[in-house]
Amino acid sequence: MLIPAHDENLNLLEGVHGACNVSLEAFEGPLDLLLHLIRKNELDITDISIADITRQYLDYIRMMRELNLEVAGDFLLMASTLLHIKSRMLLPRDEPEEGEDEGIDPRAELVRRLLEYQQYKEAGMVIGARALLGREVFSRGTCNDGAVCPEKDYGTLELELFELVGAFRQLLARMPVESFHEVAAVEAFSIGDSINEILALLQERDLVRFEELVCDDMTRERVIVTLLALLELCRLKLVRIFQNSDGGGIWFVPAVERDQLPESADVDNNNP
Amino acid sequence: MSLIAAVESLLFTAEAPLTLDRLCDLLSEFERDAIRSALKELSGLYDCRGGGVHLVEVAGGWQLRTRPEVQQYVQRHGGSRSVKFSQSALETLAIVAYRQPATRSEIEHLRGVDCGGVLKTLLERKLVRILGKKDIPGRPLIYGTTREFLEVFGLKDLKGLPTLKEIQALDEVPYYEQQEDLPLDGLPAGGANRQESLELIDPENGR
Amino acid sequence: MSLIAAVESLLFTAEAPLTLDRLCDLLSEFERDAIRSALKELSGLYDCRGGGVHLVEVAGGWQLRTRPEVQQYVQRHGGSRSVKFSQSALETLAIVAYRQPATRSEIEHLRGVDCGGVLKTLLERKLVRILGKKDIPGRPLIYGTTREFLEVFGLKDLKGLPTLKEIQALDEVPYYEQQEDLPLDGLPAGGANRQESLELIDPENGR
Repeated sequence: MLIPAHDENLNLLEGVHGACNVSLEAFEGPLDLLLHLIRKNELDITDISIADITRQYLDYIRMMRELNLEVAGDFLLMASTLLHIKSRMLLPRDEPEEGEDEGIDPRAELVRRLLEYQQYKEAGMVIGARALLGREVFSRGTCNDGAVCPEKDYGTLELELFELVGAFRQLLARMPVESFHEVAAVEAFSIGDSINEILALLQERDLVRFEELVCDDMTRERVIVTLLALLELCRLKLVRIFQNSDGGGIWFVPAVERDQLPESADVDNNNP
Repeated sequence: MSLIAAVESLLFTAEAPLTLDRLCDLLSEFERDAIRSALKELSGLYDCRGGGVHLVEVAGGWQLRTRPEVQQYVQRHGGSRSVKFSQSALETLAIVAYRQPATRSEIEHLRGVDCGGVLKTLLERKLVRILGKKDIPGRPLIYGTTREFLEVFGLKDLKGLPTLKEIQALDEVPYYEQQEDLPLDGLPAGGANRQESLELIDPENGR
Repeated sequence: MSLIAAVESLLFTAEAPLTLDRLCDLLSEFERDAIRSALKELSGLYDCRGGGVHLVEVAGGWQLRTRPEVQQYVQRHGGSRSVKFSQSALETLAIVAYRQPATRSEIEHLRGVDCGGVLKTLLERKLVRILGKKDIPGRPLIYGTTREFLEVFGLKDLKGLPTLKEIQALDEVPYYEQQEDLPLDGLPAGGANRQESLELIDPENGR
């Protein structure tokens, strides 16, 4: 146990320690922490012992400080509220009640807030336990094998193969004859080439899937070159690679602003 | 081609739930009643086949969705990636849902902590939207829930939310058994019912 | 929950066709044969119900799609959904499909006009992708078609593209009877078959 035992609340603190992983963030706020303490002590929320609860609350805050954890201002504000209520509880009630509503219990406002908070906390749990879209139930076309791709939505393409073919035929009809005699050669693809290719792609998009770079019809050598190129870009800290799950798709994004990416020939500079 | 097939194809290709109104628009050559029965019949077809998909009524419309029972399979395909809710998001969302229109300071007072970050996230996720400004000094923004909120939480409308009273009564029941829309008597959402919701949390009505 | 329901939910939520391999991965507790039969059975269920949706084998995998018969209804979803393709986009796509790998200047030479904008659109729509750079002075980018391209056109692979000869043969028959993948003798796509493809579009072999 790291924490020196302050007092009889050691057990309580141990409980908190174990259950909450020693973090104030385990509580949604001071009200949440108070509810926890009230439950631990099996107190009636409408009739809490302010002295006990205040002491335990302050112990908890102290423990967090000793663990060098930052204590948010909200927690400190509640601490002062508790101390204020405690001091008012110690004072004799001003006037013996004359049937007036003046003799208000100093705890009333806190109790009201606790009850109110408890309701919404529970409401949050109830709605969070529903079968949520995207968590338990799914609509159509919401899964892909990589990350969710933040691409523009162009709607469903309604294209018939026939239209494509038709377009090509029209083209053929007015095609310059000699244009078909140049033969493309794509062999001897170097790591440098591959780096240029990736940079060019990153000029157009912020998120690229590794699979897009390597396609089925590529040679083994070409795939390896592509991978080496990607690793080199990583080493140069120009891209970041990530994977969403084991065996999931590999994605990479630019690690620098686009205009800081080294120039690579873009679509518009390629006129011979 | 049958009307059912037409309705099914529209639902299948829709990105969001389709309302009956929208379906009637799209299928203007058919009677509203016929479309309504087609929906019911289609829903029945999916139910009695017991496949991985069914037709649900949500956010004022109809949508084809996977059944909760097949969730584990879909999640393997990366389906669970997007949606996760922290306790603070759920609490904040609950407050907005039940108390809308709600200002940030009301929410923060209820939760006892700063809620700027969580509100921003909920706005970005389109679960919460800005309804306008409250007519009090400082004119703070007021927030409410969105259509997406209903869609994500599988609610027909805001009345589908269990009342806070009902939630209190649930204390002993495990939460996850409460999937159905609960019957409603007095929705504490929206200005008109505001007093009721305050009454609920009056200490004298508390336990 | 039955295997069929699991398979259906995966197909329903998948953005792209699922191959049998992928399904076997996702449903690793089931036998490959069982998954194959589930696919067949599911396909049968959709077929005999005759609704607006069916299960088709496409792009090397399986996908739920609306039936062609309900196309007119699906199209009513509105302009934002059924995107009309411009003639220049179609021509450019056709050149990339039949001549890949193709450089921009090759495409522009064929079309006789600047194609930068249209190429950019095709890249954005993921119908075309950059394959690399051509090893000639200036090192221009070379383009090819994508998996999405196959999906849009309902092709299992590039071999499913009709050859020009076949296209010309279409002149004699009603086009709509030619929706199936055509048998292929001489694939006009990919480096290895480049010579063949050049022959195919050699004007002397033309009409």
